[in-house]
Amino acid sequence: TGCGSKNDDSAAASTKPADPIQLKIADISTNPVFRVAKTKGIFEKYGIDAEIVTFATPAEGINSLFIKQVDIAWGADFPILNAVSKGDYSIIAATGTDTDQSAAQWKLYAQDDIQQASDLKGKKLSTLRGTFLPYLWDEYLKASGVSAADTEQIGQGGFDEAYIALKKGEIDATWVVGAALIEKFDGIEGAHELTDMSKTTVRIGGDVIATNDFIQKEPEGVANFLRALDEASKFVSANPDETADILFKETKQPKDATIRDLATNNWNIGFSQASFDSLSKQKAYMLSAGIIKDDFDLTAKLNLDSLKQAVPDRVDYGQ
Amino acid sequence: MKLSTKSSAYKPRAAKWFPIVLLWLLVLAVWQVGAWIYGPEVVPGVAETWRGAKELMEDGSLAKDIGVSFYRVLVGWSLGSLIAIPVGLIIGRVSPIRAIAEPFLNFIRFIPPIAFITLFLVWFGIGEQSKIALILYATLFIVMMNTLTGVLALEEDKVRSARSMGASEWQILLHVVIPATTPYMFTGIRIAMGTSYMAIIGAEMMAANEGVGFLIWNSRLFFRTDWIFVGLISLGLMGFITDRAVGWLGHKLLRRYGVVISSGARR
Amino acid sequence: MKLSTKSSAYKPRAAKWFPIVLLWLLVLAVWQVGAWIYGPEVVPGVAETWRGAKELMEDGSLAKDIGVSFYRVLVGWSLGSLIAIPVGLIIGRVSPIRAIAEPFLNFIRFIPPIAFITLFLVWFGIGEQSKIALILYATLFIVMMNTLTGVLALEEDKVRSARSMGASEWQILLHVVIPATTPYMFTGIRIAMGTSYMAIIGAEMMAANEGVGFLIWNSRLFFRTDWIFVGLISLGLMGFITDRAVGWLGHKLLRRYGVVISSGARR
Amino acid sequence: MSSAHSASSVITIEGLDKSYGGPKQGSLHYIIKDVDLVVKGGEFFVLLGPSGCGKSTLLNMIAGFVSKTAGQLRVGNVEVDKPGRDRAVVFQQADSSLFPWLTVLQNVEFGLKMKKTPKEERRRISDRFIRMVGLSGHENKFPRELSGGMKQRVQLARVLANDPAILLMDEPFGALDAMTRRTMQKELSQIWRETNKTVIFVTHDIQEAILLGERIAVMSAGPNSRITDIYDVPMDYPRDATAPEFQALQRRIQSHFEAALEGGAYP
Amino acid sequence: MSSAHSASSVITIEGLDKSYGGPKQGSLHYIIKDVDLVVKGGEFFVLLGPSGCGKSTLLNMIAGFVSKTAGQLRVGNVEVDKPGRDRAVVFQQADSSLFPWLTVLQNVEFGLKMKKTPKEERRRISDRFIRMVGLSGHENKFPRELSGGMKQRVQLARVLANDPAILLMDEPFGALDAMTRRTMQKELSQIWRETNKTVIFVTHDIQEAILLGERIAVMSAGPNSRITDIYDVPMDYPRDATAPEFQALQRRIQSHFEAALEGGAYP
Ligand SMILES: Nc1ncnc2c1ncn2[C@@H]1O[C@H](COP(=O)(O)OP(=O)(O)OP(=O)(O)O)[C@@H](O)[C@H]1O
Ligand SMILES: Nc1ncnc2c1ncn2[C@@H]1O[C@H](COP(=O)(O)OP(=O)(O)OP(=O)(O)O)[C@@H](O)[C@H]1O
Ligand SMILES: [Mg+2]
Ligand SMILES: [Mg+2]
Repeated sequence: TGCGSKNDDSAAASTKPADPIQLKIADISTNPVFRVAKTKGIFEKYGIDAEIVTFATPAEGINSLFIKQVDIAWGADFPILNAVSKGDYSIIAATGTDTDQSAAQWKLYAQDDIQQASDLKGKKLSTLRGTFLPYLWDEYLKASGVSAADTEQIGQGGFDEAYIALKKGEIDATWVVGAALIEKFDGIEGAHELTDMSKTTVRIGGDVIATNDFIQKEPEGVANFLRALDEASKFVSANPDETADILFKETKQPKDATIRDLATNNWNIGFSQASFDSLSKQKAYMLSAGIIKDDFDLTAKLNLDSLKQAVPDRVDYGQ
Repeated sequence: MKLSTKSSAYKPRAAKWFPIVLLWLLVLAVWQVGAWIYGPEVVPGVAETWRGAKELMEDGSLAKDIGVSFYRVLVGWSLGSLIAIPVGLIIGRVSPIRAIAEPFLNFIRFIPPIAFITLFLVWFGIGEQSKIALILYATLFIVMMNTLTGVLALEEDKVRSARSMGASEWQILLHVVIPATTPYMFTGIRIAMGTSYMAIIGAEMMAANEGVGFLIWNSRLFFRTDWIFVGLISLGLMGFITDRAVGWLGHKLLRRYGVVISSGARR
Repeated sequence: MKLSTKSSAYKPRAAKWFPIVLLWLLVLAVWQVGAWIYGPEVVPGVAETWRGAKELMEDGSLAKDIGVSFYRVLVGWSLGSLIAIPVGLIIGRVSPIRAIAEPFLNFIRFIPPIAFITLFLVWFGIGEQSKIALILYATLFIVMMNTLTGVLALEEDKVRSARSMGASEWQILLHVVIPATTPYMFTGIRIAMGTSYMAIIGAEMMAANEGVGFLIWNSRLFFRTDWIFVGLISLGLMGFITDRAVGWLGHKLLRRYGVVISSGARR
Repeated sequence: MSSAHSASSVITIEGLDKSYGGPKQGSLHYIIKDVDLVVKGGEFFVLLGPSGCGKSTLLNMIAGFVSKTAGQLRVGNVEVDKPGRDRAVVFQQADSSLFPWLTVLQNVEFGLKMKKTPKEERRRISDRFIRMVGLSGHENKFPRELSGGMKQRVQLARVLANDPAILLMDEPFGALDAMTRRTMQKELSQIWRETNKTVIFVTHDIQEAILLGERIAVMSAGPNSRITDIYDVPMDYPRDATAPEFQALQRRIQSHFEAALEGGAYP
Repeated sequence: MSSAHSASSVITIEGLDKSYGGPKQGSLHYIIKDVDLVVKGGEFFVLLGPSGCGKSTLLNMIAGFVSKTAGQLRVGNVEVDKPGRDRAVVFQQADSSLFPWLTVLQNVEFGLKMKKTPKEERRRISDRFIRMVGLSGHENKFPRELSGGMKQRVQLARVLANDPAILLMDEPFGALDAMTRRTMQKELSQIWRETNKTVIFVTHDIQEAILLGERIAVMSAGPNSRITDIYDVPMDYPRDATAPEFQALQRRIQSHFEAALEGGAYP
């Protein structure tokens, strides 16, 4: 809808409005996309005056939508579904991280006496509160013929807790992501990598979410924002070293960790049928687990018009 | 501005309770107005909160959470006090140890308990122990510093008279220093009880599946503000009630040592 | 056990400093042993921590974090004290208000500051204000309760003598109540300074890009335990130094009101 | 003995009752019951009585600090209902009534400052009374730097500086050691003769009463305490405690008390 | 007047010096310098002197609480270097030396309990001395429920129960009101005559000194305070303060002091 000059990525400058639009984005410190877009002037180029607000977790950032402190947030399917179930927010894009490659970055570490999934029966499994991990366990165990009820799930507050607990033998298995962490977990004696998530049916998508108010007020701005994200992602892929420098400077993320994590951390803005399936499968799980109280129509919570303007070739859902 | 003249004027019971009831109605009103202004996702109203509480009460999870947190606070706080008192006594009575320990205490007591989460996980594991240890830590320095202050405030005349009546150093510790320091220890213990409720929030940020702190953190993740409010009100009530109970107990059992009921000005 | 007899015996300077230096060497040794036992991922050693600190110092980020946290603590604590003192005075002097306010204060002071994070974000936004407000809140009740205690401890004789010398109620407040309550206010302010350093960890859990609290939380994400230690030590040092500075200032400026330097037994 | 009877400093008491219970309670417990008394202007009037009989209560009613339950109490022609500049009070405990944050000079100037007397005049008046009580050279000391006797001198100078018609003194020398006490008695007597104030002086020291008073009222032990006898002391000032007539009167009052006390403490 | 001279209760002081600075500092500031004194067994010896001259310091050295700087101090044939059961101390401030958490009986029993005297005997001895000081019927009260005079009686009974050879009393009646003081003086004198102890009694009340003492030592004002005169009091007990020889001696000592004080406080 809307504006004359579109469909031309290279003509971005011509879409630049006279007045930059103000935008507050909820982010976490390990995500390179927004920071690169900001520090490399990509947002500016698309007429966006962005302020990045750092939260401890994506879930916290999404929560700040509720209290009207940010306009845009992102996160994994899980907290995103929780958010759209509650308020007037729409998913404007998927981050394209639901690939096998990035799923492979999620590793399952287990004590040495656990050599296959069926060994997990009666064991203590770590989950992080407020994340998709309970769902992942559920799917993984189901696929291996183990009932989730036969295991004990321990809710933890962070991966550092899981590390210590695994090292001390207080838990038997945990999922981990991120190069810095995987390196640490590899060093634990008596525990080993059992599998990774690419061998399960679960792919976690990430999504970008915005308030309906903002989408209605600035449809063109949203499109430009998505264009900027796409350009930033491309820059990140092309310049891993510089990205690592930027992240170290801004958030102190160790450089080697950034580079190794780019496979999972970098985005490929779009929205595919797979993205939709992932969302609806998790929604079903959340409904059955009582995390979402009232069912809702997922399609009504998608607003992909701007995305179709920005990267038409990468929206294959609903076509 | 009419100022009080501290007269011990007689007041009927009803007149005493009336302003308190009025206050609570006022607080509820302000709260409800806040809910209307900000909307229930941000500030759940009185009715929403009550519904949330009922929901949590129906499946018994609120009672369980309160029970679990209360147990953790009680154990951590008791253990902390039990450790702090003898240590405080020793630091107070033995000057070379005091010279060594005081600067260290004055440094470490500014490091928030929450900061020790990782370390405590390492030492005490993800079970009850690490949570209790965090509460214990939050209690420890307060009781220790108060005991120390009490020992240093002990009148030399008391020690001298005991000594000239033939009391040994050990007898002096047992029969003079400890009873004379009791009100200070008690103040410390009571202040620490308040701090324990602050620390439980941090303790239950760590691997926890239940407890009021867990309720609050977990509800935050799903933005169940009504449950957050239920958790907060539970904490306030638990704190208030145990503080009063401890004060009352102290007054009953330790009156001879000069412990008085007060509303605990310091925390 | 050789007990001290509180003799004011003469001690040369070197003898006074020796045990303190010894203590710190001991602490460092224990720390290093801990590092060897648990491995550097869990307990970074002295050298690792120092390297981590140097890393953070080189690009100036440690100085910036300390500066930012210090600024937040200072502003929140000053504002909190400024609000708490007049409110405490009014509650203390006007009995009807006291009857209403006291039970409420005794309930709310058990609710940890950290629990108000969401509400403060709503009210004050994600910028500096909400962080400062959290510190302010952590300060408020402590200073208020101490001021209140001071007002209630004021000897009636002082008020009576001022009144019979013709002082108006306002003059009594200004020239008798406030100066007489100053040591209590000061104790409250000083205790609150300590609590502010506890609260900064919570405040910087919220949308923060800098500050010692942010450093600690962020380092947790990257598993940089050495930086966590740097953060903790910075907090301890900041607390220790400002506590001493406040104590010293109080002693210099408020000595006539009976404020003394002490190591601040209560917090 | 100058006694210029000024009408405005006559104290007239008729049928005065005092009960602390408040008039609403059923059975009244009177501290003071049915006291009649006229104190002449310029008179040195001593109130003598056993501990707890209600001397302070009576004095506080005259001062306007405590309200009467029934009867009349007039100063001049005005019914007393609140403290006033015409009636100055010297308290027994200098520590609780002096302002420790003010120097001697500032304490003495306090009343004048409240009245907004210009600075030079304030200074002049204060100097005069500081000299009168023998504290010249100590103007800039703080109360804590003074001995007990010196502190009572400050209290005396402080009230005299306000030029009250009536001095109400509640065992002002009760806390002093014997030697200081004797000096202070002499000086007070001399100041009274110089300044021509009406003085009501409460004590339970018979010798002090006779040394100072023109008339001595003896109160019975409470409850329902009354003034049972009034002794005239027809001796010139300064009085000699070793004079036979002094000793005779002392023995008379002593035996009055000993008759009242049934069986002393020691057999 | 019984004075069975027991050799073990003779106090011999030769060339005694006391400085609080410690022997390592350059220029020594002596509180007490070159005191020679022999107190006979069973004697009632009074130490009289202006405030701050070092009376308490001397007494505390005899008690063994404070170490001497130079000279000799023997009780019997034993050099004093620590407190002992043979020397009991009655302090000026009953509040700071009695144990407020013990009843009167328990306070009196304290020394016997430390010595592990069997219960019945403890009770028998305590009863005897409680009766002697006139506190029968008050056994189960706590110190805070007693008047100042009664508290001093408890102190007296408490030390007497340990049957010391020497009683060291540091202005024991200094904080009492005049009437109570006189009663206590009479009683102490009688108890001394009954029990045959050596008493060293510190005061700065001349009348008290003469009422009680067999000999009165006068100390000069510090620093370098010494015993300048020793007055014999050749009067029978109980003494009459109105007797001419009493008054003569009082005047003599008084003029001794007045000569020493150059210019009193009041002109
Ligand atoms: N505010 C009060 N409320 C209730 N009772 C009081 C109050 N003040 C004094 N009393 C009681 O009134 C009686 C007389 O007290 P008051 O202080 O007047 O005696 P006093 O003659 O001055 O004694 P003292 O010589 O010990 O100073 C006492 O029994 C006391 O307990
Ligand atoms: N622990 C101490 N350290 C240093 N100086 C002291 C100490 N105790 C007492 N003094 C000093 O020694 C001197 C004598 O004090 P002491 O208490 O013996 O006097 P005193 O004769 O008992 O006086 P008072 O009649 O006031 O009780 C004083 O100048 C005092 O300041
Ligand atoms: Mg009185
Ligand atoms: Mg003394």
